[in-house]
Amino acid sequence: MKRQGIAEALRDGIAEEMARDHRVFCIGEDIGVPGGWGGAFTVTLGLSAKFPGRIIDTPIAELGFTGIAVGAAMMGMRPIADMQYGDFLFLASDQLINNAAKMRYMSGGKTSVPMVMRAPIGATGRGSQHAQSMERYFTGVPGLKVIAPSNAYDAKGMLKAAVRDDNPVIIFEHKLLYGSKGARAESGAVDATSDIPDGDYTVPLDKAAVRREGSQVTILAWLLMLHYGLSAAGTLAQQGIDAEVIDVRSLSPIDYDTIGASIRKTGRAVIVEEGPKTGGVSAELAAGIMERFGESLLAPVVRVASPDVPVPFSPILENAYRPDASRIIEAVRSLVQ
Amino acid sequence: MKRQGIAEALRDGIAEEMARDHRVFCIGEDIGVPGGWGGAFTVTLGLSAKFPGRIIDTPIAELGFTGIAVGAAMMGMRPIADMQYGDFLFLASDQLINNAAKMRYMSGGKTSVPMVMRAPIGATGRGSQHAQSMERYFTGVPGLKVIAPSNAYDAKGMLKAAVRDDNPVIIFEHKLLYGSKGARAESGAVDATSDIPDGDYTVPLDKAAVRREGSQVTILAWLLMLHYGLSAAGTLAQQGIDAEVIDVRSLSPIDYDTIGASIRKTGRAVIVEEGPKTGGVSAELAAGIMERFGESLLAPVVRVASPDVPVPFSPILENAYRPDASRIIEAVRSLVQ
Amino acid sequence: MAQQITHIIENPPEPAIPAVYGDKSFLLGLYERMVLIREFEERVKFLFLEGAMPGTIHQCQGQEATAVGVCAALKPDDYITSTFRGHGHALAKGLSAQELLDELFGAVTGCCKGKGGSMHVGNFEKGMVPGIAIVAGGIPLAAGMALAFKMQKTAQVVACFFGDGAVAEGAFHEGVNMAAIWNLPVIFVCENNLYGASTRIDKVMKNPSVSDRAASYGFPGETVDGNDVIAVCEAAQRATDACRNGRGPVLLELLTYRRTGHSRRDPCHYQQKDEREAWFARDPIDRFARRLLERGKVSHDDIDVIKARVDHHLTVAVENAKRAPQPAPADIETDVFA
Amino acid sequence: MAQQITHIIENPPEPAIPAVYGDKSFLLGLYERMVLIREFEERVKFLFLEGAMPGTIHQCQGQEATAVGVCAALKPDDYITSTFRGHGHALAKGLSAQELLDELFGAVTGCCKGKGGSMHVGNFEKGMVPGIAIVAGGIPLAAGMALAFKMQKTAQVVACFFGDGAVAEGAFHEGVNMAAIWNLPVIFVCENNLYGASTRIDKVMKNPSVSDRAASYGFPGETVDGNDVIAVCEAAQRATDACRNGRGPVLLELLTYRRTGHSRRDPCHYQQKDEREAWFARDPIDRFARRLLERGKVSHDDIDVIKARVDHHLTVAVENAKRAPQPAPADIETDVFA
Ligand SMILES: Cc1ncc(C[n+]2csc(CCOP(=O)(O)OP(=O)(O)O)c2C)c(N)n1
Ligand SMILES: Cc1ncc(C[n+]2csc(CCOP(=O)(O)OP(=O)(O)O)c2C)c(N)n1
Ligand SMILES: [Mg+2]
Ligand SMILES: [Mg+2]
Repeated sequence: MKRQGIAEALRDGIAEEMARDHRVFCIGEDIGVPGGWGGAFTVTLGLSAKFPGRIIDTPIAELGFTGIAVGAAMMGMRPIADMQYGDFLFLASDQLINNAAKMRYMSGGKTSVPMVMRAPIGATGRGSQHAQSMERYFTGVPGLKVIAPSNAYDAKGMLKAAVRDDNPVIIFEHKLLYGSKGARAESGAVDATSDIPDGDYTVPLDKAAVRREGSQVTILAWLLMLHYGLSAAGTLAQQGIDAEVIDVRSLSPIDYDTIGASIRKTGRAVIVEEGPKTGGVSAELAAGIMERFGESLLAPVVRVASPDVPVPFSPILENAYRPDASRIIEAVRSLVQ
Repeated sequence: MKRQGIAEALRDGIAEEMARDHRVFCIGEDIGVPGGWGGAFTVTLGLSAKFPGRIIDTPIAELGFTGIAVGAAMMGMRPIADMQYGDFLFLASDQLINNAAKMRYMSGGKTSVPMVMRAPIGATGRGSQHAQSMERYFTGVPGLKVIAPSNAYDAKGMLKAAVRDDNPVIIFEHKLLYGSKGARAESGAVDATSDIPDGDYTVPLDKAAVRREGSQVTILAWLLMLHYGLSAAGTLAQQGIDAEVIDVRSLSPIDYDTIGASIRKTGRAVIVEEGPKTGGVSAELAAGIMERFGESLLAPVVRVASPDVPVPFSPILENAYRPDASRIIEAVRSLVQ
Repeated sequence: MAQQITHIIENPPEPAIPAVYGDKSFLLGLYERMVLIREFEERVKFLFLEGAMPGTIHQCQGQEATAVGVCAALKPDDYITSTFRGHGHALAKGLSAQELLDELFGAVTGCCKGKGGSMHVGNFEKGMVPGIAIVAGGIPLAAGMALAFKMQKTAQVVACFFGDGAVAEGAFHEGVNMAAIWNLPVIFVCENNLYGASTRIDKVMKNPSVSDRAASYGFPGETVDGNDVIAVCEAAQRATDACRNGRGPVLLELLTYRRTGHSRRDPCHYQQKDEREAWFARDPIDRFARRLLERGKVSHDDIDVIKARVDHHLTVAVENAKRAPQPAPADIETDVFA
Repeated sequence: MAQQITHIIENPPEPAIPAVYGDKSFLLGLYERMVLIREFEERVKFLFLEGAMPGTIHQCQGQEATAVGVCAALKPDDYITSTFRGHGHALAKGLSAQELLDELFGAVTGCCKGKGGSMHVGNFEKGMVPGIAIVAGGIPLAAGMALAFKMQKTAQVVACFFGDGAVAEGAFHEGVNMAAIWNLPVIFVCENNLYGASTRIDKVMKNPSVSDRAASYGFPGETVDGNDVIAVCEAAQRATDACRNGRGPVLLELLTYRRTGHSRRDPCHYQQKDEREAWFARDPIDRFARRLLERGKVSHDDIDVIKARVDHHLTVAVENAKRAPQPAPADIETDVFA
């Protein structure tokens, strides 16, 4: 058992999978250069020395290296691709959506594309083009799985499960959750460390997790927003409001069983999402909840999200962009009262 | 006044805008080649002879020509870009979302990107990669407008309004609506002709249209599904169910005023969408309706959409993929009864 | 540009057949494969125009030598990637006319169970990835497959077919560059038929040589008469040898011509009459037949037997395909996830 | 590769200054602009490390001659596009240190009202598009701007700055190809500083010459000593002339070196010591100062005056920026739509 942050836990998870299965390799920009950083967020630091030839540094060519991962996966390899910033996924989405996600179907089930795409997201002082929440663009793409772990235990376990899964999986990581200490920690970073068991373990790709039990309202969130949701729930408890908090975690498919059990109990849902409100993953969650558990709802589902604007640079504006605990509290209070 | 299909009406609309404003030009693949087709669906046929040098045939390079349109728009031109099939938008979405949509914001309001992107969508016997409904990937992108006209009158009027708008606008066109007659008509094409006035007119980019008044349930749809929705409403009327049908038409922004007025009257909504159910535009519509008009809803909003699979080729499967009038009728009946 | 390419192909003397290809059955095999492709496409065209066949089609009449020549240099466990225009590649790589026709009719017995259709024919067991209908989308894919072969230390190679139009795509640029820097065993096969849809390549490339591009990425490229099946086969053989010896990739530019519309019902009005005629006179099948006959390799009877065999084979296949079992609507939900 | 580039830059004799550039105030202007960029970046680095400045930064110490040399050849109504590493380009194109610093502090008085930040500095009125932080994303954009100039029949040109790393991107390939086939007035300025982030270019290009690429697209390219501001200016002048005469585009590969980390807190351990030293010895500002002094153009006093003026200017600007008005949270909703 050891205490680790997400970056370290992912690093160990990748190393363990590479040691376990010689088909696993990593591909991306600046992930294995000697003297470099091990990717933009140190996740693959040191792995190129440990696994020579299996940490492949690419040119800056996202469409290309994603297609290469797809092709290698079809031929029996298990690539873990690294997108430096989630925003660049737009350059690669043709390969992800038109090829990786459809290949099995188009071939009549004759192949599979067991690849993992890792992509950091979140607004972190870098302006509009290194900041987007990209989950919405991949949730619901048939043939693709999408996960978004909020702590180190899940990050490692889900990454390992993703590597072992026979389908393409995108794992979204939040820049403010990689680690809250050390020279490369981001300002505003949140502690997402976990106790990591020594042995091998995986976390399923299709299960939400109840992080806090409560009876009056269900707060649904993932990545950074889960932490804010928990903090909001703590404050709300002091104010006499008992909130259940669910880490949605698996965005495609969505675990409506876990979510439904909670909604049936609380009758109220607040979904928290970083990213513009219109057309986000929360829209699917809200619609899906209403469809499935509409009769249990005591009030319309509420979405707390960013305004419908690009991500601004100025810290004042960025803070106004990203939902925070106080906005969650406000939404819950007006829903419950 | 003349009767025209969507392809003709768009062609006239483009020609009129080009005649009116010398800044307007068209750019795309195979749109102006002498002896060619005027784009994959004849929309620009004949225009290169009429407007020499202003119908620009590009190499097959979607990211590039989209970026070129963005750059030209910033410098005061009014490009109309042509994406042969909507599915290829994935190749261009970096330029559309990271540049076109954000440029004004990033610059602090100092520029605008008055470009139009035209893109045909819809499942039409071409298999998985020439078939997707792409609206979901652009609805809600801040800085971008998205429209989806279902008849020739709207297509022309909204195209013209889009050309005159100072923001980037994507116009989705449905392959089965371009024209239901003539050598190039698609199998399964639907009559979307309109009486087109002789003079200049525009149709606003942010207004839904009530296509059929009714009292018991609101059917919301756009493009091909609007036609199926109307046909379903006709049958339902014979069965004693009085459905209102709204052509959503403007997908970003969504006209919640028109929609809200209808929901307040009927208390029930069925949204019809071609494309996988999970994460579609219907999710936003359902969530948005619940949020705004939840107290008027007599029942949860229902979504009728395609299953969560890529588009299959086989006609039998393709027909099972695309929602049709009978599925809409079924959904409405079970909602109303 | 127009000049240059016309020049290359004008009145080439039909050379003797190299000794290594002296085996008559091998040569007739090449010939039969080309005839099969041509006749397959003609039947499909008819079925399509007749209204019997759903969807859309992109056909390859006139380009048979590129598919057959390249695939003749491949081993069964080598792979190809293809495009929206993949019928010829499929037949050349050993897919059966039956599994293709069944696919085109949307039947469950089709090579993709009817889920792929004309633009996505393929069969992994026979070394063909379903066609990628996104222009140039198969190029990074092929590089990735070659990367797998290299990491797995197999001797396999992948031949990646694409058109002249694909050269302008970013995916081409990114894919070939990575293949070059990592010396991957992939043969980039550009079927340069002078047109990308309706657009002639001189409109979209200022430097008209596709094979020249290879040098800018630091690997070898070669322009070959793509209507000479032997020349194609030889070039492909050299390329596969290079790849198997760790000297890949190679770019082959095969000059050829599309005798038919880009897709269904395209009357090809953008092709100039004289250009069409010049190229029609250089039909790869007629030329190869003449060469075989002139060089004394085969008799008219051999040719006739092949034609009859192919005809019969296809007649049966079409009949079967028309009656092949269609999927049930519920099949729509299968094959999404592994 | 390493060799080749080292060779090009080793011990170049500092040549006489061409007569056309003989004007002392012009030369001192170039010098002052370079010093301004260097000192600006040093202040920003300090402010950043001190924790006073939010966000992230990508700095250009060592690359001042490319920005200043190119922009000196441009007219005020010509445009540039830039990248995440845009401070130098901005100052070279005439943006004020004040509007930049204000932007970096997120103030409403910044050139982008605080909405852009370090990676997106720009000002349309001064001919600079906000930096495009998507590598190579500015290349098609610049081609489109040039297309507009051509269609509008203005004499404007656009200089498009990007790094060696951008050459591998599909956007480069697609953008330069269209500029080539349409003869657009755009100068593609590749600041080849040998690294894309931590990746040395010999790892990602097998043929190491960036300027060679131009030929494969059918237009002229040239490699220039990017640490010689005069050489850069001359090459840019030739290129703008070509563009204004309808003979664009032109690709300029400017060999230079980044003296600083890729972004904040990067210790640059991937740069070899001897390589760093060799390039540090060829610092563009030191070299130009030496050349000006040796060739008798200017005095030590001139140099000192400039240093003092720049220092003072920046001290004031930093003080102002620290007190510049911050946006109100409600400003978040403005500037989305026109
Ligand atoms: C990314 C993309 N853009 C455009 C198309 C539409 N399209 C299909 S085939 C084609 C022309 C392809 O030309 P080429 O690569 O030369 O192949 P050929 O048709 O000559 O075999 C085009 C533009 C496409 N399928 N994919
Ligand atoms: C499309 C894209 N991929 C990756 C990145 C991350 N990234 C930022 S700068 C950079 C290196 C760029 O190198 P180069 O083009 O040589 O410019 P330089 O940093 O040397 O100025 C990378 C990989 C990015 N911003 N955009
Ligand atoms: Mg072609
Ligand atoms: Mg660089």
